[in-house]
Amino acid sequence: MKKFINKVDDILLESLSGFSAAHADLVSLHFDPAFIVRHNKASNKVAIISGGGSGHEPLHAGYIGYGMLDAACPGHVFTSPTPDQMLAAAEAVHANQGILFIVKNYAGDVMNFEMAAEMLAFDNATVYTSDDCAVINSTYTTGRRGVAGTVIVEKCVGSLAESGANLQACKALGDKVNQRTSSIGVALTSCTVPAAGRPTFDIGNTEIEMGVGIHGEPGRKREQMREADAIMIDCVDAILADFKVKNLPLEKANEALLLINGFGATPLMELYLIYNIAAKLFKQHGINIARSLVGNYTTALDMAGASVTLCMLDDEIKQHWDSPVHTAALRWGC
Amino acid sequence: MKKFINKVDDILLESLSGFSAAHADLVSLHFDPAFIVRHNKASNKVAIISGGGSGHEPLHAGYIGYGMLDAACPGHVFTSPTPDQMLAAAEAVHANQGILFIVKNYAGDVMNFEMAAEMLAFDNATVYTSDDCAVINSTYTTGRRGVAGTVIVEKCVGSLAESGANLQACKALGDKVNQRTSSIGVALTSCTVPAAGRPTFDIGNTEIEMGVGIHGEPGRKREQMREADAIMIDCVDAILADFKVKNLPLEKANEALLLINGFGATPLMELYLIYNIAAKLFKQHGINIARSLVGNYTTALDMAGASVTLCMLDDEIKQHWDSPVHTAALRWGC
Amino acid sequence: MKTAFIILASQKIQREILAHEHTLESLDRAIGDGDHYINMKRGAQTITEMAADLAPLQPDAVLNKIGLKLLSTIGGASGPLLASFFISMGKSLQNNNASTLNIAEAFAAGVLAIRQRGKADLGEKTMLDVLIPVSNQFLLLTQQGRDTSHICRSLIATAELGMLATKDLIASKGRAAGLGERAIGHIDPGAKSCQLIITTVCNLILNDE
Amino acid sequence: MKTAFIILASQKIQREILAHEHTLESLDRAIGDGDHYINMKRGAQTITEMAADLAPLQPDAVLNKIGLKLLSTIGGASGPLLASFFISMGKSLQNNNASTLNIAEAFAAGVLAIRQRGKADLGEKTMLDVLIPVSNQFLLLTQQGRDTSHICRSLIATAELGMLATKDLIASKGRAAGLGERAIGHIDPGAKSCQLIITTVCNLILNDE
Ligand SMILES: Nc1ncnc2c1ncn2[C@@H]1O[C@H](COP(=O)(O)OP(=O)(O)O)[C@@H](O)[C@H]1O
Ligand SMILES: Nc1ncnc2c1ncn2[C@@H]1O[C@H](COP(=O)(O)OP(=O)(O)O)[C@@H](O)[C@H]1O
Ligand SMILES: [Mg+2]
Ligand SMILES: [Mg+2]
Ligand SMILES: [Mg+2]
Ligand SMILES: [Mg+2]
Repeated sequence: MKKFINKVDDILLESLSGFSAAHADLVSLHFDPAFIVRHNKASNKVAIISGGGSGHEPLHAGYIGYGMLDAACPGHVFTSPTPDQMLAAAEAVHANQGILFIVKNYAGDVMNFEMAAEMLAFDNATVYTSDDCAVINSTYTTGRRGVAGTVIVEKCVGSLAESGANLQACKALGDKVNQRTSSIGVALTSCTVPAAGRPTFDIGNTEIEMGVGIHGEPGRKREQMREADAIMIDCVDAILADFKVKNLPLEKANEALLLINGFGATPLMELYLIYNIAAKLFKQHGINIARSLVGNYTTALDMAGASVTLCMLDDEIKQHWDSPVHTAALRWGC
Repeated sequence: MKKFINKVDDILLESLSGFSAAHADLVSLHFDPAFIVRHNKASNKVAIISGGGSGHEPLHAGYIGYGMLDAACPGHVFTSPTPDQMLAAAEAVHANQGILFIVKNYAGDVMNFEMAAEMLAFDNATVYTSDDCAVINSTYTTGRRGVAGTVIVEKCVGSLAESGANLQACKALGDKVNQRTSSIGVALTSCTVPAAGRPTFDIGNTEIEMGVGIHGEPGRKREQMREADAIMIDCVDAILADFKVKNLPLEKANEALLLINGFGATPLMELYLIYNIAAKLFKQHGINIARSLVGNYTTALDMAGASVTLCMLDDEIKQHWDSPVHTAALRWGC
Repeated sequence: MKTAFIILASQKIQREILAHEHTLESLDRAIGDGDHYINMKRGAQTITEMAADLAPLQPDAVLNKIGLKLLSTIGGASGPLLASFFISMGKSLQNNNASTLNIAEAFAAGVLAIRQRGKADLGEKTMLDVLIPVSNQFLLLTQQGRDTSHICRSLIATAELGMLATKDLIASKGRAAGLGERAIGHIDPGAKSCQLIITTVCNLILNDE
Repeated sequence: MKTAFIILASQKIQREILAHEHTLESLDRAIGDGDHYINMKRGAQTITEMAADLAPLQPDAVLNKIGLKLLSTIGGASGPLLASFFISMGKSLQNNNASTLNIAEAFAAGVLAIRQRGKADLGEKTMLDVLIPVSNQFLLLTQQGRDTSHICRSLIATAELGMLATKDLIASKGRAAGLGERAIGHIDPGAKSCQLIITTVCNLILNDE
């Protein structure tokens, strides 16, 4: 394991310190418990708080700022944060309209946020993101994983909250965006958790892990490496099949947002290449890519690979996607 | 070599097609010869054109747009583009005020842009970027390499051109920013040129290449991996030594822009961690980090590693860095 | 159950976890995200560091404090589950003299808290596949009036069986739930660490006698 | 020099470059950026594909066309340098009957164009370390009236010596200029490919006789 680190135990706080120093105009960092909050919060809006294990940067701290999150609670690498972090963050950012938590649907995150929500003195609600369709709907799963689609949920909910909507409306939009979003990931290499010091999984020189999770969890199956076209056909098919299961209508006029997300070690050149393929394939299925995002938005440490996320737009989602946002990792319109 | 590609020969055009499709609101792509131009160019301004070998994405096409470049000419991976590309791009974007080329100082780029400039019918000038201080000033070098500092030059010159300044003024600002900027890179792994199919250099599990170039060129020396603090001390010292050689004044009040640039496979978490260290070290030397940029801005395909770039600001540079920009990879203020 | 015993046990548990770094890490790498060892190590360390603060307290308060501390230290799935276990166990011991039966009931209360928090049951390939049989056996043997060493030996065996049984299961809770058939053949990391903890505590009692 | 010969030579050169993939690639990986083989291969392929277009033209026009095509095909450092070589060589052959001396002079003009474009000279660890000695020797032997086969054998030897000599040099031009002492021990890739090309052409003439 070769990484830019000092001591393994200090990675998180040193990295967060760098983040908050580099974006001192946007955020400030609190320690013990650790959370990051936005400057210049409105005094009367639903506060949006997310969080989760670290190692997915820029998720979540990179999305703190105008039009998106009010606070983020970073856990240790790939480990959910603890309820005291959520409570402290809520205390710091609540603005008289309640708290909306956005939580990726993993047992650990769900339970820790749930306990925080139970202890919280303010009105609150939670949106669980579960866009990963790698785990085929089946009897033996508690739920799907939340992956890169979380960024779209955070963007849209953040925009709605900024407009002054109430807690229920924010939760409803979050649930809707999540429902209309499906993702699937492919790993070319494993990530290496710094504290573990070696790759999470072994993978051969000609193998890929189809449906990998953003923590390097195994996916649908181990397959042979193929050309990008063939890999993208499988990804697009998985998403379209998921849309069927979800009963999302696929009509000619349908507009979608296509997010090609790098896992951390895959260059932009390759991400644009698969964007090109995926966009064409969706088009062949009557889906128009009306909005795009290509880059490292929900990573898995140093894993090589990428995920494809499709979100079926409607006027409301489009409006909240397009609205101004000013965070470290997403910025437009201001 | 595991990459998201179809045929090696098609990578470049497929990736460019994806780029231009994902950013169809900003740019359009031309083939034969290949170049990318900005939409909505002003009718009366210096046209700014850059280009170079591919594999450094988002450099240069990611910086096309309002307040930055008018066109970019992408060469094959790590290979300078050819003069016909520059000529066609110039023809497409010239706006009656001449053409300014921004060229990274490599023999290939210099010669190809030079030949284009000689053949060009319009007024033109060229800024050569040479911020890499890895190559210690010595008798046996034609010149220093242009690396991540090029982004700062392109941003500032683009801003000035947008304001209506003339060709000489744009060239002068570009030269000034380049002169006030120094960079040094460290590789943890090699990149793999797709057509070559194997790593450009061998590097042991506990080795780093200090002063590596953005094409995986060997740098100052092969060293043992150390903790991030120790690596950053060497990087910061190299930059400060270079500033001495360049005779740049280092006074207490000095404000600088610190760019921590990932080479493609190094996660944001580590980049922020080294940002934190570098910013503190510069501060100890009396340099205030007034502006920051952390991320993958000038990459070397899938190389793990990062570079540190410091640009000494003055009011003019600061103003042009802060001014609105709307490109695929840098956007603020609009 | 004395406070001193809890503190001593926590030290033994920490040692045991550290000694099983490779096992715990490998198991979670195989069907999870690879951090279970780190999470357990972090939890164990925090508790042993609290020894001086815990020493003057009654056992029920000690367990409560341990639970709250784990809640803000471990994170992940195991954090809130283990925290709930200790908090509920402490609560159950509040107004009694901590007889063996009280302890067995408190243990059952702890396990129930885990079931509720995790919305999981036996056979889902989690730590509950160790904890539920152990809890049942503990209650049964105590009600039957078996002696401590018999109980301990039996619980060690039960924990081992439960832990091993997770190997052949498909997971329906936790991170491995996505794996389907691919989870088969791997022991659940949380089940392994619970088995380790139970075995350590039982051995400590056995050696004490 | 006939157009048919140039076309035949370009095919042989292409084959030779393809046959030396490993060598050319390794050399540029060691002290450059690893693309020299790919650049040369791309250049060679474009030229052989032009055969039908070139066939009806005079040699000077052929060389000019090759140069222009290389200019827009190769890129990198070798592109404009080789392009300048062919364009200048073509220009030099424009108004003469392409005697051996004319060819030697044209070769010298081509090399001069490379020196000017690259602002480089002998001893800087570039292709010029092959081209300059070969050009000088070519002129000398032609002026001495040596026969073609003697000239060819001599130029093959000179090219080989020049190529090998780059091994011990520090680079002061091109991508390897940054390496200082670390460039020592590696043959310059551009020197190697020029040596290959010269050797191929000379061998073709020798076998023809
Ligand atoms: N819903 C649940 N109920 C009971 N135990 C669970 C549940 N979810 C996960 N676990 C246990 O937690 C263990 C994983 O813990 P850990 O690796 O520390 O957390 P995470 O899965 O968040 O990385 C699993 O091996 C399993 O035993
Ligand atoms: N200024 C120069 N003058 C002469 N030859 C040069 C010069 N710069 C580079 N070269 C030659 O070009 C070769 C490298 O070519 P190539 O790898 O195709 O281009 P690049 O260096 O742009 O990747 C070097 O080995 C050297 O022989
Ligand atoms: Mg975890
Ligand atoms: Mg090159
Ligand atoms: Mg885990
Ligand atoms: Mg090269």
